[in-house]
Amino acid sequence: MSDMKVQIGSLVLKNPVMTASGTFGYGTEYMDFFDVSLLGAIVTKTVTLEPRYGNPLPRIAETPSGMLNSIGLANVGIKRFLSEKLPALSTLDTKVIVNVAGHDIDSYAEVCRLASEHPRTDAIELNISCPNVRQGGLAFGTDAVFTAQVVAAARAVTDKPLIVKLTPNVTDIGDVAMAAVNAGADALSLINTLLGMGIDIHSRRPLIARGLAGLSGPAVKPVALGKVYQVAQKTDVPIIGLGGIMCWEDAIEFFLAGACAVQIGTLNFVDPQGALKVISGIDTYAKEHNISSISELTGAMIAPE
Amino acid sequence: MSDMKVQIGSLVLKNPVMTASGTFGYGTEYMDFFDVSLLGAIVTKTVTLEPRYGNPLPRIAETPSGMLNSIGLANVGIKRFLSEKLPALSTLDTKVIVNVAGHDIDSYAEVCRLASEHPRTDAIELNISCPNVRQGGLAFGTDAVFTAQVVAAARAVTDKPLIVKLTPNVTDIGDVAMAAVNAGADALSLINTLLGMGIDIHSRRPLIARGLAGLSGPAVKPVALGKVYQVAQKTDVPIIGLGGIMCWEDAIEFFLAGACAVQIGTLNFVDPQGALKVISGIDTYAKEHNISSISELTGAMIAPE
Amino acid sequence: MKQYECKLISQQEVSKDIWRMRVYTPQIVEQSSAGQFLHIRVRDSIAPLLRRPFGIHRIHRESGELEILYRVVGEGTNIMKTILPGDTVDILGPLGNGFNLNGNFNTAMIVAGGMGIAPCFYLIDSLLELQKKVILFWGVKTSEEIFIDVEILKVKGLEVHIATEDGSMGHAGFITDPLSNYLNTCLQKDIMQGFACGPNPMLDSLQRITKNSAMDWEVSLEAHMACGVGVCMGCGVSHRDGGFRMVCSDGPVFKLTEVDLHE
Amino acid sequence: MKQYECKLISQQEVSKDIWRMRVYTPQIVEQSSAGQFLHIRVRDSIAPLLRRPFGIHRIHRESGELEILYRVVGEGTNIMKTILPGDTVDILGPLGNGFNLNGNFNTAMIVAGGMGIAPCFYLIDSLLELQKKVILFWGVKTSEEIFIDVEILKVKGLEVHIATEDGSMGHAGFITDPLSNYLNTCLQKDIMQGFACGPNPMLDSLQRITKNSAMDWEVSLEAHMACGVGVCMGCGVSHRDGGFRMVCSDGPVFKLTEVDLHE
Ligand SMILES: Cc1cc2nc3c(=O)[nH]c(=O)nc-3n(C[C@H](O)[C@H](O)[C@H](O)COP(=O)(O)OP(=O)(O)OC[C@H]3O[C@@H](n4cnc5c(N)ncnc54)[C@H](O)[C@@H]3O)c2cc1C
Ligand SMILES: Cc1cc2nc3c(=O)[nH]c(=O)nc-3n(C[C@H](O)[C@H](O)[C@H](O)COP(=O)(O)OP(=O)(O)OC[C@H]3O[C@@H](n4cnc5c(N)ncnc54)[C@H](O)[C@@H]3O)c2cc1C
Ligand SMILES: Cc1cc2nc3c(=O)[nH]c(=O)nc-3n(C[C@H](O)[C@H](O)[C@H](O)COP(=O)(O)O)c2cc1C
Ligand SMILES: Cc1cc2nc3c(=O)[nH]c(=O)nc-3n(C[C@H](O)[C@H](O)[C@H](O)COP(=O)(O)O)c2cc1C
Ligand code: FES
Ligand code: FES
Repeated sequence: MSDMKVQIGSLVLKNPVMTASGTFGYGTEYMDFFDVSLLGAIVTKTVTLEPRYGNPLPRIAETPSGMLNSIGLANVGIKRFLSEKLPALSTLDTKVIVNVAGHDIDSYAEVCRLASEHPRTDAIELNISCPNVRQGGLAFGTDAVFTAQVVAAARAVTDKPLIVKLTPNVTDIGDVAMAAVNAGADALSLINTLLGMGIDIHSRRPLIARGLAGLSGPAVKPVALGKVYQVAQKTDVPIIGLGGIMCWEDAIEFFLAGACAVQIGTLNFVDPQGALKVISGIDTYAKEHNISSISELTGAMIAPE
Repeated sequence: MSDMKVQIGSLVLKNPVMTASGTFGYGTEYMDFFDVSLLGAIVTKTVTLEPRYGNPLPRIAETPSGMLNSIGLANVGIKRFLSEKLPALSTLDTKVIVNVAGHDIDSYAEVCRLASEHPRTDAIELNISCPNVRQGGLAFGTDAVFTAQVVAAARAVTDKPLIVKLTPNVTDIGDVAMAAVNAGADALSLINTLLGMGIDIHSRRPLIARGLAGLSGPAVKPVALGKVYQVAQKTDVPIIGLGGIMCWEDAIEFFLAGACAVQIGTLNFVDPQGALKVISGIDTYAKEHNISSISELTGAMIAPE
Repeated sequence: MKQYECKLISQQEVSKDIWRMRVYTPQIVEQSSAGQFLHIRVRDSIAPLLRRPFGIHRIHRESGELEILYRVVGEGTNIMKTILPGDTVDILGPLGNGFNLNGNFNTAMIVAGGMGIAPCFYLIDSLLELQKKVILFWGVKTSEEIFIDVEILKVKGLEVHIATEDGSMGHAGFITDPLSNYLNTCLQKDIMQGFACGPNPMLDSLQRITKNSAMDWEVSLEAHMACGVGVCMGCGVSHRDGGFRMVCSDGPVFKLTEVDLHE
Repeated sequence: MKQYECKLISQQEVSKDIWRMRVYTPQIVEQSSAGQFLHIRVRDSIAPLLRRPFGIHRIHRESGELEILYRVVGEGTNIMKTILPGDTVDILGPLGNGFNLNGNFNTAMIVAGGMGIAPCFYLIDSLLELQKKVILFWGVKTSEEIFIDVEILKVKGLEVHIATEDGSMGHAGFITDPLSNYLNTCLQKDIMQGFACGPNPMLDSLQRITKNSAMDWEVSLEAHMACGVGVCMGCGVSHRDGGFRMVCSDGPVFKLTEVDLHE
């Protein structure tokens, strides 16, 4: 029997597959589709201090093997999140990672503090990489100095495992990663969406009202894998890999590149049971290859020439 | 009748569609497949001072709606290029843009000078964005200061139109674009490939021997469009758009985002007649919409909210 | 469970570029109500990546089958029409909230524009089961889109009004013209309930026409969708409260007065 | 012109996961020689994006048809096998350089491993037309892969040696064992020409076996390809001069002694 357990700092997951922020709502929406407790963890939609309606419409569009979104962190706000959404997950037998964002350092710290206080919160994921908001988001995640500041502020207010979610839209992701690690991140998750655009040639309008948006899905998988590999060369902090995972083979690629766990994003929309199929595929693979612990795969790629 | 002519500095093309460097060899290979003179221009494979065998094998792989390559600027060297390859294009009724690269500023300048001296060279495209070489390439293209230096050096040795080809692997492409423009670029072409990776889970080796490689094809189209749009907001210098163009509709998207011409890369491999289909598609579209000059489309997207 | 591998029973082009697909899926048939929709993966591939949403056109309780009526417009529907009898289709459903048929009305007025007719057949069947009188206003570009013999509908007891933009059948012009006339002359609006499904300009004009009317209208909306189940927050529609509602999970059926169709 | 829309004539599974596809393409048939290959777009979609290369299995000059023999291994071949008779297939070809049949030899020795047999049938037909004697060494994993009755080949005049890895037919083990024995005992190597097509380990061992032999060998190689016509520089093979050659445009047939198959 192979052991699917993975450890991310002090956070222990029963298996290395979670659902990614913004693609799994508040964790309850897919309960009609499968037993959500089978997941390694759920990462909730980014929550901010105040409720947000999000960006103007349209805000999603399909692209070749991918999709663009500019939801703009639409969410119910931390208050309703803590009183309505988190409690609905109380009986689930899986970990809950609360993804948070702010528009400045104080609001990042405050939402992080409030989310950490709730007993159902097993870990915090700090979203410093959303391309779809004017303040916060990318402005932090593309700058090592800002990254250090916001991570330090979050670290100061939480003892729960702190995961920092990185953007691929940078010249050198290693710099930003090291800034986050040095400021106290327990783990890194990458990638958030790639900046991209599409245009409706008939209306001559951008496919997404705001113009630039975030690209996800299988199209970005090679970019995501490359970034995971680059960051893994720089730090031993646990890496959670995501970006375009569509099947268990993709997940194994991320492990080999250096990730100890993965998140499933866009695949949830395509196949709600996709995350489960990834879990059982990894399990079968591990058994067939006599892998006693999944963590053996992390970084096990044979180094390039 | 619509006018397909476009002007890129002093370079006039009969239509706005060229074939991209590295995807059309030295211009002769596809002569068995169609009349190459119908193209707006040919951009030749990057040529360096010395011949290069390129990177270790394997050096191409397929990805979701894209491909990775790490050819590593395999080429015959400027000497054989000028004596054997360019002359073979002498009777073609299309423009020839010679793409060049070096490993330091001097070699960039020297190869640029040699290429410009040849009468068949209609313009130079400076490749400061190849992700697959240790020296030169990305190291220049990701840094505004280096970009300025290498462009200035090239500018000093050529009077021919100078196109600078940019990489998308940067935090802010606008910075690099402005550095190139201020240093004397007549036009910008973007994007070169996105950095990415793939792993063969059976052998546990990277799909590409060198590990990281360059991603191209429809998967990257949204990223390319976004970059063209971002650069177009910063400068009025002509922009040549490329990255994932598979059909004429894609080309129109690039025009609307701010490009005055496009290049066809990976599509050549998928459909050697693809570039011609793009040309006739644009032509039909222009006629149907009573567009008197294709350049009317450049930047004609309705601004986002 | 709301995800099913359904066997395709038949596939037929009922009019130019309008196809009817019949699948065997007793669970969805059992759980569904008129106005709900399905989210279909047209093939097991990354191209196209996303599912495609379609209303339920008709259900057949006895056989456990349902029909989808769709227009071939782009990549997804062009692939969908090539699925062969015997193949399986991956379907999420039934999704969203259907029409509310429990209101205190005896006559239903249905306005369908273009492919908006698709879910209206399920709606009509449900209304007739409930013994309601049904008045159908059906607008199309050209009479070729009227894929069934209108007499059949009349035999069922429906009052049918047709408008074609090219004048090839019924009123020449938009369906909202005869509708507007009808509403101006009709007196018993309080015992009527309106249902509408069609392109945004039609619904927009319906909003104008009915502004001062006592009648309640429910409308089924369309939006580009990713998840179809309310998690991606992509398929918003502007709400009169200033925010957005999700078409997939808050709709696709809304009260006509609560949504802003202007943009 | 080297790009053709070819009508598919037939498609048949000749053995487990091994398919034979026949297409009508008189121009390619006319221009081709044994050992050249085709570059096929398995469907008009971005998934999969790239073409797939296949050798020409047989040609039929009278009918203008050719056959491809292929193993279903991944996404592309799984789609290819679903192309139906009457559909068109987008093919580039003939590409690359075929076998050189003009040498001064009277006996041809062919070594085929696995799907390496595919182009060898065209080669055999061509050799027989030239009145050469043909000795075929055919190695497979299991006898199920021997998709034709070997007696038919013998009737044509071939000398046939078979090896199966599972011992279900002929020699139990690799084909290079009987080949090696044969070469050790055979005396007239100077009037023989060798041809080989198969997996790299087989060719690698062939290189070792034949190192001190007087016989000339031509081998057909495989490599992952993008363009198939020598422009992308992707499909390199290491050359003894230290650099690379392109499998698509310099090959796929090379002299056994000029390439390095070790990596
Ligand atoms: C709740 C709902 C019910 C629907 N019911 C029906 C029906 O019964 N019959 C029918 O013919 N059509 C119906 N539609 C529209 C149908 O979903 C689109 O025609 C279809 O998605 C087009 O896909 P395509 O790939 O062929 O077109 P493309 O234009 O290639 O699609 C590109 C992308 O845009 C989306 N898209 C394009 N048009 C629409 C649209 N009108 N609405 C939503 N998304 C769109 C696609 O889903 C896809 O993601 C419904 C839409 C919704 C939201
Ligand atoms: C010159 C040449 C002639 C060939 N002739 C034949 C033949 O006659 N019969 C036959 O069955 N096969 C032949 N092959 C191999 C055939 O091209 C592959 O089996 C096929 O490309 C696999 O595609 P796939 O999508 O099913 O597999 P996948 O593994 O999904 O393909 C993924 C990618 O890898 C490439 N690839 C995978 N395997 C190979 C391979 N062995 N060689 C080259 N590229 C590969 C594919 O083209 C694709 O780009 C030949 C290859 C070459 C280069
Ligand atoms: C519709 C949508 C909404 C998203 N919302 C969020 C979000 O609120 N917070 C966040 O950190 N990431 C968000 N993401 C990014 C995903 O979590 C993930 O990083 C990205 O989509 C790449 O993974 P994928 O290719 O598997 O989807 C969102 C992605 C999508 C497609
Ligand atoms: C196989 C291959 C080789 C390439 N070689 C070069 C090169 O030598 N010089 C260069 O400037 N760009 C090179 N490129 C980049 C292309 O010119 C182009 O910028 C990129 O592929 C994006 O366009 P596409 O998506 O249309 O292919 C190469 C791309 C590919 C796929
Ligand atoms: S489609 Fe995802 S919320 Fe409606
Ligand atoms: S496949 Fe492009 S050079 Fe051979």
